[in-house]
Amino acid sequence: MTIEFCDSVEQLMAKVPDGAHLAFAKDLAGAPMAAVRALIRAGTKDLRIVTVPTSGWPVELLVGAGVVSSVETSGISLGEYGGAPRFNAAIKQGAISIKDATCPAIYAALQAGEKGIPFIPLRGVIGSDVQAYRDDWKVIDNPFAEGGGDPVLLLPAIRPEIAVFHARRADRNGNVYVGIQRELTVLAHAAQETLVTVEEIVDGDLMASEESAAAMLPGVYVSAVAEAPRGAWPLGFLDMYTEDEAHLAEYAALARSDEGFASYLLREVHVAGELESA
Amino acid sequence: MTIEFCDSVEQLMAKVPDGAHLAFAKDLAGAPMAAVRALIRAGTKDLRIVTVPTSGWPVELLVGAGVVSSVETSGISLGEYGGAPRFNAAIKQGAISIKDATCPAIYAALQAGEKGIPFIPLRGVIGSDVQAYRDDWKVIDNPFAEGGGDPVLLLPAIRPEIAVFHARRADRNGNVYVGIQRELTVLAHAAQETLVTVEEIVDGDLMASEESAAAMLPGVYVSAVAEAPRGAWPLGFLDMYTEDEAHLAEYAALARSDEGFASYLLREVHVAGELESA
Amino acid sequence: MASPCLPEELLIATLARLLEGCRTIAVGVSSPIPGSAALLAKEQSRTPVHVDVLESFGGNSFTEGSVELFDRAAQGRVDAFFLGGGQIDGAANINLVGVGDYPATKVRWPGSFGSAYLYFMVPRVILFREEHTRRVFVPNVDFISAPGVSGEEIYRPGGPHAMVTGLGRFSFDKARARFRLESVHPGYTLTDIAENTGFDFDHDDVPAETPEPDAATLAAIRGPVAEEIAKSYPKFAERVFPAA
Amino acid sequence: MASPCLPEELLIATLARLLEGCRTIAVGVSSPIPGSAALLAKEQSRTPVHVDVLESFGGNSFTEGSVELFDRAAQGRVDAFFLGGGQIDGAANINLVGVGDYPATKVRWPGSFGSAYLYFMVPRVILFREEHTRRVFVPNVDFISAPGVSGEEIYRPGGPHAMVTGLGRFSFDKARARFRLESVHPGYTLTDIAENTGFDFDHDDVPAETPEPDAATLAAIRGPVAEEIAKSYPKFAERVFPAA
Repeated sequence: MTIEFCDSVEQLMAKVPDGAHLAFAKDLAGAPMAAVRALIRAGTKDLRIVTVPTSGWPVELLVGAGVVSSVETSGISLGEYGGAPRFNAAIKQGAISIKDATCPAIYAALQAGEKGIPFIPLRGVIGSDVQAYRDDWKVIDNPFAEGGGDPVLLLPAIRPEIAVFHARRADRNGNVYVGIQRELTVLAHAAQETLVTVEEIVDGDLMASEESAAAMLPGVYVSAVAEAPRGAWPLGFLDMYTEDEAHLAEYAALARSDEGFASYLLREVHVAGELESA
Repeated sequence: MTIEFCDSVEQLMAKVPDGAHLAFAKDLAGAPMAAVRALIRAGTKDLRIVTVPTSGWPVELLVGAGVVSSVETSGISLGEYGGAPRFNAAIKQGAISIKDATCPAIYAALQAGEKGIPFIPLRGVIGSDVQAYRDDWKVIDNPFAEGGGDPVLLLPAIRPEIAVFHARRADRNGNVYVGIQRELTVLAHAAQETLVTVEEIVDGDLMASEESAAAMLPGVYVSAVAEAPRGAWPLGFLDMYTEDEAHLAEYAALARSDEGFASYLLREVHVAGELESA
Repeated sequence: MASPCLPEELLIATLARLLEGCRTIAVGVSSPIPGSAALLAKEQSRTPVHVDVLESFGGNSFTEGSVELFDRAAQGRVDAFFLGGGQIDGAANINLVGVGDYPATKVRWPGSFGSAYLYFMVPRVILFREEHTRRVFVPNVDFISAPGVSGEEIYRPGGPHAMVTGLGRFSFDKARARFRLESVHPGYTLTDIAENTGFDFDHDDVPAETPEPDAATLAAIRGPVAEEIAKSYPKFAERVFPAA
Repeated sequence: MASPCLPEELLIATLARLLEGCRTIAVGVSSPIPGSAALLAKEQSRTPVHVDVLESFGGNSFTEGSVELFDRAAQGRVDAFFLGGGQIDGAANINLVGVGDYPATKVRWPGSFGSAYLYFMVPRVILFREEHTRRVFVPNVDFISAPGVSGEEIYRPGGPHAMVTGLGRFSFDKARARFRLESVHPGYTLTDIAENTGFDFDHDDVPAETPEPDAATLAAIRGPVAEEIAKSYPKFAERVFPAA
């Protein structure tokens, strides 16, 4: 219950051990790009990633950097910039293992994690190849169906070891503003540890009024916070800043080849990062 | 998806048919007392009530007025004013049927209703008489437990026909401010119809900003709204007004006897109500 | 005089007609044409229609994060939704995952997103894919992100209702798990469609032509719909509705 | 000179000692003495302690409604909680429902609330009941709102840790499902307790006396704890801490 305030994103991401089961929310909820770069620089390996329920740039970069061993996701896309080239290449080469899911299944399993229940049923999905390839999911007959029958999917709960996301602001009690991005709330509830980068750390209690409290993730769920202004860059972040279109387009072009991606990684993650954290 | 704005609480509560499966949230989240009085005046019968997860004054009055056939609850209490005399008398006489539950079971079953899943597991509860007397609940072995065993409780989903609650304000799109009383959100999601009384109906879009939206129940879940200033009276409501202590103490004294309760009902519900709605 | 109907406008009008009678319509990400169709259906309905455009703040009524779309669908509060597919086959199976042997697909698409759920839950799912080629419309999809039909024992209030492509409009018969070509878009023929479709489908000998939107509809598309869709898809609106 | 220790203050100090080492403590409704004990434990801890007083805005850190307490307990984020009982028996079964044959109980209490769950989930549940009589401490409860112990096959990270009454303090041995009297409050005897308890319990021949709070502890209770608890329980604070 002690919230740690880190001096840098490097220090925050140093808390992620090799092999960690790491969760990211969908990019539109706030992609922690500064944290992703710090994680690559830290040389952390064999990350097992789950996306809530989708992702894009964070998974693309981490997979491209070779620090990921598996991804559970409902979708990985760079949005307007097309498919995720390094992620797709890794799939084609079998370099990472993939667990394809569907958005409501990841949400439901995470809510089961939040509730501390071992599994949760979900309608639909049965008969899809999403289900066919998931040997960690089960189908049972609904025990409440009169006359038997009525197959229903059961999903084991997801409790990520570490959730990482970027948010607008935190106060000095570690309360984090999430607004209507409530997947972040469920994610932090379900996760064992939650590491947050924020645009700013502010004075005053963000839980002080009922109206402000409704938009907050209470600090009791937050393990550590680091200030990272423009921490979603080169992506945009809510109404605070728009995406760096030139940068993202250049990435999409470079990442078509191994060499191009390597040069991007060197320039934008390693060299730029050393300057950043110097 | 058409939200109806009712001219009176009477008109709002006229939407509740005899035999309806009706849900109330806990008193502290906003007890719809004006609605309860209107419901008694309407002569609606055989209500089947579920409380989310507890209640007090609304159930006490409705049961006392003889319009309830069953109650599913985790607790009924008048708080500082002690036990609920008419509810307790009805239990003793077997005048209503009771389904005793436990708070997290009602929440979980309601969340199952919200998610459209047929049932939901819950830890704990097994071996209690709460479980022993609920033949609508089941225990199965956790299908994900290695080596078998690991019994776990399964609860069928709750989807109330009608949810009724009192809230601070609504806008003209039917968006309702709920703040951190998020049991109201889950309740409205799970319910088939939601009837809301509010202290005031305001101009402007309460969903307009992200910060304000985080405290709102979107109007898509709301069937009808009626303005009811001081609609929780004689109870208090959030920081808006405090309870009418003299009134509540007088109730607690009167309700000890059938005659006392009858005189209260006549005076405060029927006569006062006729004046109110005249 | 109004300028002639653009292909996008024909699609918008065609999709909007399929939404008639819906009270609530949700539109997924990256879907400007379905989004415009939903807004047009709302504009032309005599009763209130609620439209949620996902991932666009102000364009939707979600306060619980995107899980709320799925829960709302399960609650029966979503009448219509659009799905596409990298591949779609004659039984309306859709593939959003990739081409080739799973999991090491030689072409990888983003993933199944919510399709494996919404296809089961939303009563009127409309398949929409502009590209009408044998690359898309295959005999059998390589990966079933969501099946077109399910056995009777499967709880399934929803499913495919119709399909609109760049060449024509189809209905879908769930009992027979087959598409039927209902109309061919102006400028194309049954032969064009047959040659570019990798599966059999039912059709009249001389299929109807998809009607172009009338003047009032075109005006609605170019007026209030264009203005509204520009909030979520400014680039699309700029390209298709430069005058708006 | 400080005024002598009140019975409430003895209970607060006794409960607070049972909370040593807890990082997170939740306190239910209508619980001013447990609430004060939690605040005292926080005040006296060298490491940070998080206290949530339910149903008091500003006194807790919940933003999801009260379901959050239960979820948080299941997540392992609540180290200690207090439960009471209209009846409590020697196996630590508690009854919050009523006296007599269920369901038409001749005396009806409010109901089980969250006990049937939190008793299973919270590692250190402290039973607290001021009234120590045979009416409360019965051979067998008439209704088990929550069982004191469960079979090995039942998932149960939590359970009864200790019990404090107006007369004494007990520990609980889960393996034997028995209470042990650890200390008798000043002014009472083992005989007082035995005569007022409807079940057998273990005890030393001459049980220890419950220690009164030292001066520093009393000062903490009457100072910061009194001030803080007054926010949730003004009437209690006014009665017990009139000087604060």
